[in-house]
Amino acid sequence: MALDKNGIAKRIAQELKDGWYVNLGIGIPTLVANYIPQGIEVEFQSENGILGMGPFPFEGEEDPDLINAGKQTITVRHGASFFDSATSFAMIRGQHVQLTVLGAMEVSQNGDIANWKIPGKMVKGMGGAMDLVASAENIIVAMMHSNKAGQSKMLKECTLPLTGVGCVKKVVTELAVLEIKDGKFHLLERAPGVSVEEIIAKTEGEMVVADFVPEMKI
Amino acid sequence: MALDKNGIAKRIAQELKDGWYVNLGIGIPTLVANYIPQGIEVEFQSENGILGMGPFPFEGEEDPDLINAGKQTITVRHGASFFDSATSFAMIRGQHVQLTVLGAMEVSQNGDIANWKIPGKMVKGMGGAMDLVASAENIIVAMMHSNKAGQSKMLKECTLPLTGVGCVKKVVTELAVLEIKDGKFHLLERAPGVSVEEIIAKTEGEMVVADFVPEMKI
Amino acid sequence: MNKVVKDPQTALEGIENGMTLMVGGFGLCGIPENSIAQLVKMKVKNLVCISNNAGVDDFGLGLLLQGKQVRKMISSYVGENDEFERQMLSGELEVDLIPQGSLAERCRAGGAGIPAFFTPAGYGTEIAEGKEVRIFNGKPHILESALTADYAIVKAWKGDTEGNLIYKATARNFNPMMAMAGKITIAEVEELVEAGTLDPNQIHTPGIFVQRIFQGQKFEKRIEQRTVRTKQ
Amino acid sequence: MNKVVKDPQTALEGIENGMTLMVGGFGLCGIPENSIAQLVKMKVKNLVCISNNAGVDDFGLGLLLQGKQVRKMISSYVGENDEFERQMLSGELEVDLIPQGSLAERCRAGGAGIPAFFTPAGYGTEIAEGKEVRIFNGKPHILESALTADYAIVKAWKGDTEGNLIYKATARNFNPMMAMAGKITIAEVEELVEAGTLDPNQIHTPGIFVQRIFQGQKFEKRIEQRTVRTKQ
Repeated sequence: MALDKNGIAKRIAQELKDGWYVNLGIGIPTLVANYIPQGIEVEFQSENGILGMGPFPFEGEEDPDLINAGKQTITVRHGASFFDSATSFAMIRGQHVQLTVLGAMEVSQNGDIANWKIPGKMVKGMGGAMDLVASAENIIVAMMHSNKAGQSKMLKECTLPLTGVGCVKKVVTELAVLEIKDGKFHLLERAPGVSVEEIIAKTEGEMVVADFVPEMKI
Repeated sequence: MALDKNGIAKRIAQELKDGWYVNLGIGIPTLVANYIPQGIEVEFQSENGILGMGPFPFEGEEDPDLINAGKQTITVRHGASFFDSATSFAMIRGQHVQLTVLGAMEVSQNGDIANWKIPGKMVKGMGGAMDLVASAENIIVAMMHSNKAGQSKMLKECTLPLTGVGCVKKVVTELAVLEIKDGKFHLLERAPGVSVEEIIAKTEGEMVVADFVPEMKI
Repeated sequence: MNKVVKDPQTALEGIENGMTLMVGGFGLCGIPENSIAQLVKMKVKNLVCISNNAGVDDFGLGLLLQGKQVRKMISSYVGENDEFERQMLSGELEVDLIPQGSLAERCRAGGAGIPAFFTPAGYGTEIAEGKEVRIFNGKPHILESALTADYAIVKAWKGDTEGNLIYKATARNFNPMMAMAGKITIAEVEELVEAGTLDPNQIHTPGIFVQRIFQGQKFEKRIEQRTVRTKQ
Repeated sequence: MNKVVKDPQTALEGIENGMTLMVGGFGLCGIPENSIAQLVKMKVKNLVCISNNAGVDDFGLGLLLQGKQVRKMISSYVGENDEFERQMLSGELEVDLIPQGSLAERCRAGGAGIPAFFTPAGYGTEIAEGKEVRIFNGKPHILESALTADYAIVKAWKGDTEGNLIYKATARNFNPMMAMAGKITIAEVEELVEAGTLDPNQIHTPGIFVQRIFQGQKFEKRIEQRTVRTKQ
């Protein structure tokens, strides 16, 4: 059975390592914070200028001066710090953030990502996405395997304007975990009950499939 | 009569304008702070990371964590701020500091300055001088007109390794105030009792001298 | 060195049609509300606004868009604004989108006398079109140039009479770099104190970057995405 | 994310002969005294030290020079040190002199993922030899590259268990940029507190830049130029 958004987030959370600083994009990536494995400590960076983000505030305790990059009211944990946008992207560009998780409209088999612009539609801007994907050593894309029209988002080549080139290392969808290396998708895991055939059918790009593809452990 | 070091500093202090941020080099320039004209307020920046430097501390009140770029113990005035070296030179390079006063070994008629290195002698380094001279809109050199061997330091061309090119706007020596423009020294004022002839004799570079050269008012 | 002016009207004197303004803030967080209201009153037109976002329809820079005062926006993200979309699609409004980190760094560079720098952000995308590409450590980078503005308008939490500023939490965002990059920088603050009151060690923006400062009358501080959890 | 180590010995584990170290401080102000003492004990050799100054004969980095542990100094000003002069003139010690602002900016660039930037400092001087020159706004600039280090060793006033740092007065100087530019950054602090004790708004170096932190046993804080005035 395909995962829901929380399932995708849960699976991505398994990638977290103790001591990592992590930047979570808007949407599914944000949910990752809810599933930090026991026994490890990670710290969340938000590119508007905060390290050590905590959960949403209790009602009545919102502080308009304290938001995340999604403009949501948040809180801070012990040991948090605030800084300006230049310092924030110094952290990102300087590869001090160990993992970036973000959404995408398309990913190609050589790791290109498109997630900011659909020609002919209103363009809202790339925000920090281009800096994040160009800088992070370790990028995981969290997205659905296909778009609303049913077309694969896992492509030979992106058709939409790119956000970054050759930067995505891993993709987690409702169907599968895929690694990108040597210009191909590599199927690492499939969602519980999802068949390899379904994943192949829904993946337009070239994909390497081993004889045995384990089920995700969620 | 030629000025002494304090006289040079006093004359330079007359160039200060209300509201200016000023960086003073080591030596004669430091003395300028003692002669701020009445009725104006200036703020001193030291490139090791302080705005709003005050006088030396009273004995017993020295703070080893509070020094100027000459490594001297200092104090701060109301409204001071501390910052890191990158921010400090952002102020300098970004031309937020309105005036830089520094010493020199040689100045040329097109505004080149040499003040950091004598070939064959121990080189101590340029410190912040190259950033200061390359950045400041307004640079005044405070120095003696001749070196210890009696040779003019006001040259057609510098003979020593340069600190900066075409950057000096004004020179104040024990003998004269000179402006540099259009590739020549322009004699603006002479020290009280010093003759134009003496200044001409001690200036190797080309110098424009008006019919009447007023005496400095110290 | 007293930089205090009495009100936004005095603070914004000199801003004219066609000028380039940097405006601090991220979303509606840390925006100079009082100055924006004054810009609306002044009816200055044809502005080029450098700001990470463009506000919402009825708040923040959205108010300037409503009055058709902006000719061009230089931003990283401009959603949440219908009027913006209408003007952009009709061609009334020019929009230059810049990766957020490059925007921040370009403002800092403008203030720091760094005319250009290399960054990996945007390589291989349309952002890189026409820009020099150079490989460092095996990785392609593009050359980005500094941004400056005729006026930078920033918002701080506390400020003193010499223009020293302290921001609060994530309301800091773009304000410090923009303060550096304005030819004239105007700061509106929630609390204006005498010089000597703030700890010199805790200043975020040293007064050298600020030319005029005033205490805002009122701060609405609208929240864009109110998210809460319920007490168990 | 506890980064506390118990002593300088543990903090400096992994530093080996031939490595590049950044060492914070300006003159003797804000230098990591305890770590320098430990480097002396470790007898690591052939170090490349990036530090604005080289200490004095018997304190600061001068101690490493005494033990002939340094192969190369990258600094802006290296006076006040006889042993330094002797080693430099005899050719034992390589010295790379860099304008102070460029040194600071190159460290920041190294930490910020900016591989190179243009600056006017040094144009037309021997510093510019072999460097690309480009004119911006009618003014020539030279291209300078980022600096990084295997280890950066910084000194702060207060620090917490997550590595957040606050510096005191002008002891801040190069420490924040070097903290950014070290592959591994070690902070020694005068006062080490629990995470949550320091105000998140007042952190100078966010903990993300610091990998190890310890409280120094003792700080001599020697004054290089004691200047005083007398009470009237």
